[in-house]
Amino acid sequence: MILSDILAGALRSGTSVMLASQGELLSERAGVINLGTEGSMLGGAMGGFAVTVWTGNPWLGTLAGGLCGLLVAAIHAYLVIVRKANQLATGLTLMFFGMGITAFFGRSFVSERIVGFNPVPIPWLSDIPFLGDVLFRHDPLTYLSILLVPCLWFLLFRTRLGIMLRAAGEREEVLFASGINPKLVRGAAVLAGGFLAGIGGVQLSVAYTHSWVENMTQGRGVVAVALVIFASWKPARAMLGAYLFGAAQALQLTVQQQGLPISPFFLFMLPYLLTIAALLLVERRRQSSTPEGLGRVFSGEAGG
Amino acid sequence: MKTDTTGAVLVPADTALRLRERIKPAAWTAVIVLAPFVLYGLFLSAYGINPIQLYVTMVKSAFGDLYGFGEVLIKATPILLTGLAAALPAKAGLVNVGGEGQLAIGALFSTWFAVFYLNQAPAWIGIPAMLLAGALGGGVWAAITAFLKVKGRLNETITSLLLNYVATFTVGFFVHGLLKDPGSFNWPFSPEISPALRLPVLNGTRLHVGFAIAAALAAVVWFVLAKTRFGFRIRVLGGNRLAAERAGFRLNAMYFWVLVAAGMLAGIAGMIEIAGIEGRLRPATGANYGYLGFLAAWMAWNHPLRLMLTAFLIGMIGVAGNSLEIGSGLPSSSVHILMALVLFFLLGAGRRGKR
Amino acid sequence: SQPGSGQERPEASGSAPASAPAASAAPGTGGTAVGFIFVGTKDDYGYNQAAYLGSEAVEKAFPDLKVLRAENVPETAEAERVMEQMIKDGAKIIFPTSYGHLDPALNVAKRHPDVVFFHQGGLKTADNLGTYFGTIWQPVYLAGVAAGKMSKSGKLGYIVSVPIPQVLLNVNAFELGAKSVNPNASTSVVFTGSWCDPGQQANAANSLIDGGVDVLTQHQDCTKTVIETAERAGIKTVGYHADASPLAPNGWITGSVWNWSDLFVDMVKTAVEGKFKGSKYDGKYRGTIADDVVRLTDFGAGVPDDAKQLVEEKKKGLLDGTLNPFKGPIEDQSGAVKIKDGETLTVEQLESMDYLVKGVVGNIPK
Amino acid sequence: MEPTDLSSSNPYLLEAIGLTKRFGSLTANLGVNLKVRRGSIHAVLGENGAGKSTLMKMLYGVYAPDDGLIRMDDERVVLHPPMKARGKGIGMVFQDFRLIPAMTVLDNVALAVSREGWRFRRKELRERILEVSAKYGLAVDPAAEVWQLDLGQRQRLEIVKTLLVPHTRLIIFDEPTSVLVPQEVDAFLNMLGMLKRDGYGILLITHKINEVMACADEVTVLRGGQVAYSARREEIPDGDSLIAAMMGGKELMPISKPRAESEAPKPEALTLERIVIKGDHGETVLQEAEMSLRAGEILGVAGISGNGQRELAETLFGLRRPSQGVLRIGDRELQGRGVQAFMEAGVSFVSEDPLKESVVPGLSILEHMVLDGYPLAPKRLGVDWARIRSRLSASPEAKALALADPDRKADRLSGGNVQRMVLTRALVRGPRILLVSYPSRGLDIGTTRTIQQRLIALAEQGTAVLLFSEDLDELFKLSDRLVVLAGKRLHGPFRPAETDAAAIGRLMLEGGESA
Ligand SMILES: Nc1ncnc2c1ncn2[C@@H]1O[C@H](COP(=O)(O)OP(=O)(O)OP(=O)(O)O)[C@@H](O)[C@H]1O
Ligand SMILES: Nc1ncnc2c1ncn2[C@@H]1O[C@H](COP(=O)(O)OP(=O)(O)OP(=O)(O)O)[C@@H](O)[C@H]1O
Ligand SMILES: [Mg+2]
Ligand SMILES: [Mg+2]
Repeated sequence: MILSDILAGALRSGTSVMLASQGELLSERAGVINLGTEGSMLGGAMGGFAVTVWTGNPWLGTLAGGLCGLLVAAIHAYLVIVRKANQLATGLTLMFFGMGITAFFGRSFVSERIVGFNPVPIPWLSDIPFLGDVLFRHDPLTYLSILLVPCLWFLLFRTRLGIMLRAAGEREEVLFASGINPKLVRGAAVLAGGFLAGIGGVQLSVAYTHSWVENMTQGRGVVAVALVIFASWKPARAMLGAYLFGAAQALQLTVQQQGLPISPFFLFMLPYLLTIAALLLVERRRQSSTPEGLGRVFSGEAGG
Repeated sequence: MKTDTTGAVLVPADTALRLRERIKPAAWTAVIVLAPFVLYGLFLSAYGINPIQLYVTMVKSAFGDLYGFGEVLIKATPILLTGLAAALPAKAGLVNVGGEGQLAIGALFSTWFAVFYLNQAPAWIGIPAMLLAGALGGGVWAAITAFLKVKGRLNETITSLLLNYVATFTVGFFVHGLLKDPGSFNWPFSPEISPALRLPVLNGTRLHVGFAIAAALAAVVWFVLAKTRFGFRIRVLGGNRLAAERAGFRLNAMYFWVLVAAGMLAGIAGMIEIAGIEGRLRPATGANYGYLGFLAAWMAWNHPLRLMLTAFLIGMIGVAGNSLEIGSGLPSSSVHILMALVLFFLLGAGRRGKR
Repeated sequence: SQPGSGQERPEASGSAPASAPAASAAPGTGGTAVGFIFVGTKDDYGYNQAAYLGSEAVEKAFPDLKVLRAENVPETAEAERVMEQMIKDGAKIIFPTSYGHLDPALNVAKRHPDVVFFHQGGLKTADNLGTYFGTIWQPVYLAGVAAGKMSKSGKLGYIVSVPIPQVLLNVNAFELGAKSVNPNASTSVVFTGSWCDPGQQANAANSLIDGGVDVLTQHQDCTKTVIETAERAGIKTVGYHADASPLAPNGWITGSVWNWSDLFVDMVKTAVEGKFKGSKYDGKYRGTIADDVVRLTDFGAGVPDDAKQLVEEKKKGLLDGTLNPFKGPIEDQSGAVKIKDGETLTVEQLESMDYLVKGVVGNIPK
Repeated sequence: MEPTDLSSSNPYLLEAIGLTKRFGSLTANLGVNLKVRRGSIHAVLGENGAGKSTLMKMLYGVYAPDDGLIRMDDERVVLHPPMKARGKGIGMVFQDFRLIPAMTVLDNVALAVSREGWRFRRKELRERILEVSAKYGLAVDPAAEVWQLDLGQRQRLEIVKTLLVPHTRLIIFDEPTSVLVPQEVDAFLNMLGMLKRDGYGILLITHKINEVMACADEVTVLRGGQVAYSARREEIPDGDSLIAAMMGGKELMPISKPRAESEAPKPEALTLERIVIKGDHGETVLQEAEMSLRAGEILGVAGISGNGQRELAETLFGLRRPSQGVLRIGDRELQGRGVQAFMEAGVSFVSEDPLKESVVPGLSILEHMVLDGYPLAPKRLGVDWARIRSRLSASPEAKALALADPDRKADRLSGGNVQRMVLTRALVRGPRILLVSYPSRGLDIGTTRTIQQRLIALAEQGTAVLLFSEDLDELFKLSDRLVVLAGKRLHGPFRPAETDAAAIGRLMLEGGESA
């Protein structure tokens, strides 16, 4: 079944992007664009791998990877929220920083081996003909990431914390007027976003590829940021977008195997072009859902 | 109409501002510039490397002789141009992170023309034609972003970023296919461009006139922005889009052409890489210059003339970084760390004297 | 890798510093350092690590020569800058180890006639620049034989980066090897577009496995992910660049690896002694399986004896020259004859291959 | 300790003594004394910039006073930051609301109200909202999103929010009635009465003397940051004495409208036929509107804010395209054309929120003059600023409106000065049609009169003026004819002489359903 292969492939290659884009979504809901997501992912991939090597326990690795992602995001939070630095420039710098620092500290782990997470077919469910193959033969982090999405939705739209977070992204001054420090809320969201992006990295290194190499995220963090826009800042749609990206990656490989006379270089472009096309499709609805205060520090300085 | 909303937030910021103004600006700048090197020095010491000695080597490699200095300028050239490609749109309130792809396609176009149409051309026709081809390529690539923004209302930050990846694969497509050099044993390179098309070089270095071209373009961009009617319109647009709209400006046309102009600048950077340094197109020609240019632009607060300085600084760190890696045995990635530290301090320092 | 070290010492240390190169001195002599530039990182379990190991052997064999290394040197004019820096730091011998470093190396070589360049894999040379490489396609062919023998479905998977001649040569050798023992064998080739993107490698591996492939091999700079993914899926795997058999205790068939150490030491020795000109290294040197520059690793535990037997036979043919896999007739994917009956190929022809042979499924840009 | 005893013997909820607040060299408040009794309404009056908002923000803890002290329950209290003030039972309804348009009413209330834990009980909160709004007549729908609400509804929501904060006993209102129609004002004052009876202390900032006279128990007038006058209601002879205290000796310019009503109708400058306009969210805001505006007349547009005024004005300036219908300027059809076509046809636009929509940070007043004002005088590639400067300094409009120094940066101007700048700019073009939205919103009486006078003069010179306003007094005073935007329709025109404020107000509220 080619379709189920592609869908399963979508989940496999989309999960790390999905986790990162959920993290970015949190951060952007609170008003901070973080292009450094790429850096956080790398931090998570490296830190998670390292700790898994040391302890042999991938769960500890996951925690550590999340914390590494959080640490990278903390730099963003400090510069952007406290020092009011430009969000895009800081994020981009952070991307470079993440590449550098993880390559530096990660080098001794490149040749290490881990057991890591492995696919765990869920009893019974994995035997359902089509769905079983697509949904229920993945690693534990993938299952958790799927569960995360409704949790995030609940957090954002049904809890006081979520309201505070969204308020920070819409109008800081309103939050301030209700006696809450918007900087704290924004900061917390950026850190949580970094944590999730870090776990996205862990999924890539500890669960999916069982390896760490320099710059192994290869732009997945950037795609995660794009997907948040595609998702109109809604968790379920970000999940959909990430799987779409994953599906495009799986699809292009499948097309290659068919030996169709299409240059592989066009196929490599496919996931990115598809992301742009998807953005175009949802564009109309996006306008009204953009958090009002998104990137505000930046827009204040745009005039240069 | 009231400023009530920001008043609460502004008061502490204003006090901080006043405090900072008391510290001598020069001293403050010195702190910002030196701090990352001190911090990085500590980092190096922790790895048993003598930072002072290393810094001396680094400075020597960049300023020790004409060759090293030339290398800094060569490296600064594309950064300056892609920096302009970020700074110009920024003045109009746009964020162009697509310098990377615009440079690549500019390089592609100029190589294409050089190889297929300008092979016999004398320098005085060929080089300008190649330059135009590069500008055309960068412009066309930026026009995709611009078109998507104007017609599809897509955010230019994200599209330009995603198109960078597409551009890399486009170059890959051509150097593996239509542009592949028949004389290079099927390796993914374009044929070499004819020697007449190479930019004149300063003896004993690789420094070519590309740097002068870039500097001149920076001056032009500055002049346009600061002194012309069109520049005034751009500044209004960047300052307040709604005000520009209410003043009857054709926003879409402005967005479009500003982005295309930016793409042309980056495309020229691609042409200069080909005609000045590389001599042929390779899959990775000009990689990373787009991003470095974007950062240089922000370091310069999008001011074209200050950008010359920041591009130079980044070029210097890049060149010195080679000797850092070779001399210390540190992995190449450690240069990224130093670069990022410098940027962090500049970003964190904010803009003195301006809210 | 010890021989020769004793002899070199006095010469290396006795010579003047790099600042005053004697015009008359033979290129490569009188340096205080040897430079290596790599396109990736030194510990990628692959191409760069193999070359790095070679540089370590040089370090050990010539204690008086400082070994300068630079990783992640892009295949652009940036490489020139790095080589210039190395020359400034005293290097008179430089190893640019990636195909894309050739042009920059040629440029630098022109400026520094006193420096010897050993370029890995190039087909162009200069007075002071020779190229070297290994006929890695030989062990790859042998691995193909084993894979073809062991595959049940006859479907083999090859994960590669970009369609460059070295890659196509290997893919073709693998398919020819497999087909020599299993006429139905077909190799599906998948490009990832990158030399080391584990995520995409895993995607490709999964995709091929889903497509029914039961032996997986690769041409990537970092190789762990594909091997582990194959192992987890319970299929066989053939390694490349490095012996990764511990990663796949069940599925490991064999692998093709580089052995640069002895070669590098010998090359440096030749240059330091001023004998570069006229040596076998001043042109296009290709080390073969007979020279032990390329090797086949030990077989995995699950390889049946008949497969081993077949491989050994073919290996013998390669060693004594009776077997040439690329002897015509050989057809490409479309059925067009690419190598005429009885024809054999020169090094240049082999290493500029731009087609896939019949039996390979996949598409390359024209 | 016997705080309860003490507080019951002390009639004051809050006593501010000698409050001073400086912003750099500017002293916004100097030694201000203010006492608020429980169960009473204390009105604070003053011109723009007199320091009213600053004083209130100190009481709500937004600013810490530079000097002076605040006592509650006979104890000195620190109210900064607002968290502390709220803890002490102080609530504030800001002039520009503290609401998040993209979130629901319920979420907005939850943000302000529930203190405890990371969760809140949605159902319980919804019930409490409905309960309080029923009690004080503050109808709001908890499920509605705030951007859908009109300003009156938003204000009610703000009040509900304040009332739902536990222990609130003093509520500060900053210019609450400036956005309300007469009926709503009545209801609002009524509600204030209820709050007062329930023991709340109320601080009310307003520019409207009659409201003060109608409901206040005590009045304080600020001038230049100091208390100029303070009295209990019984001691105040009449409203004029309050105005005198506010103006401090300046004369109030009378507003005169000498035009004869009987003139022959002038040619139509602008006509709308069956125009349909969509809002930002794709919803229809105006259906099949018919309207005509004649040269030399002032046509007032009444309506509760948020009933399509902004969209209509934007459509008439080419910023928004009508989805159907014909829009004619003179005899040219311009629907579907952009701003430039409208500007060329002689339309000028003073928008609702000039600071946000017309001011470019960092540019001077002079530079603003070429945006929808003077043409960009060329001088080689650049701009001939000297020429524009001399034209501006010779311009009678700039003089009449007392435009500030042309070299001042516009983003640092006060609200009134921004308004003057934008108006000057619109007038120097000599527009055939002037669209002007809320020209006197938030301005003091003096400035308001100046601007109103200019509009009348302009109409006399033959310009067609379309005046959007929420102030019915102003509309009745200035307009030759009136239309009303309500219920997605355009009603009218009416002649001011033939109708009255109450009838228009009813139409605004009910959207003409009864008509
Ligand atoms: N954050 C601030 N920074 C500097 N000056 C300020 C600030 N806030 C207010 N001011 C100044 O303090 C003075 C008093 O302002 P305030 O807002 O209290 O006036 P107001 O009486 O409320 O006026 P309005 O009727 O326009 O609302 C004004 O001149 C204003 O310029
Ligand atoms: N947030 C602020 N930051 C800095 N300066 C401010 C701020 N708010 C107001 N000012 C300064 O205070 C002055 C008066 O502002 P404000 O809007 O309160 O004026 P105003 O006295 O109400 O005048 P008007 O009657 O014209 O509205 C302005 O010129 C401005 O420079
Ligand atoms: Mg004011
Ligand atoms: Mg006020």
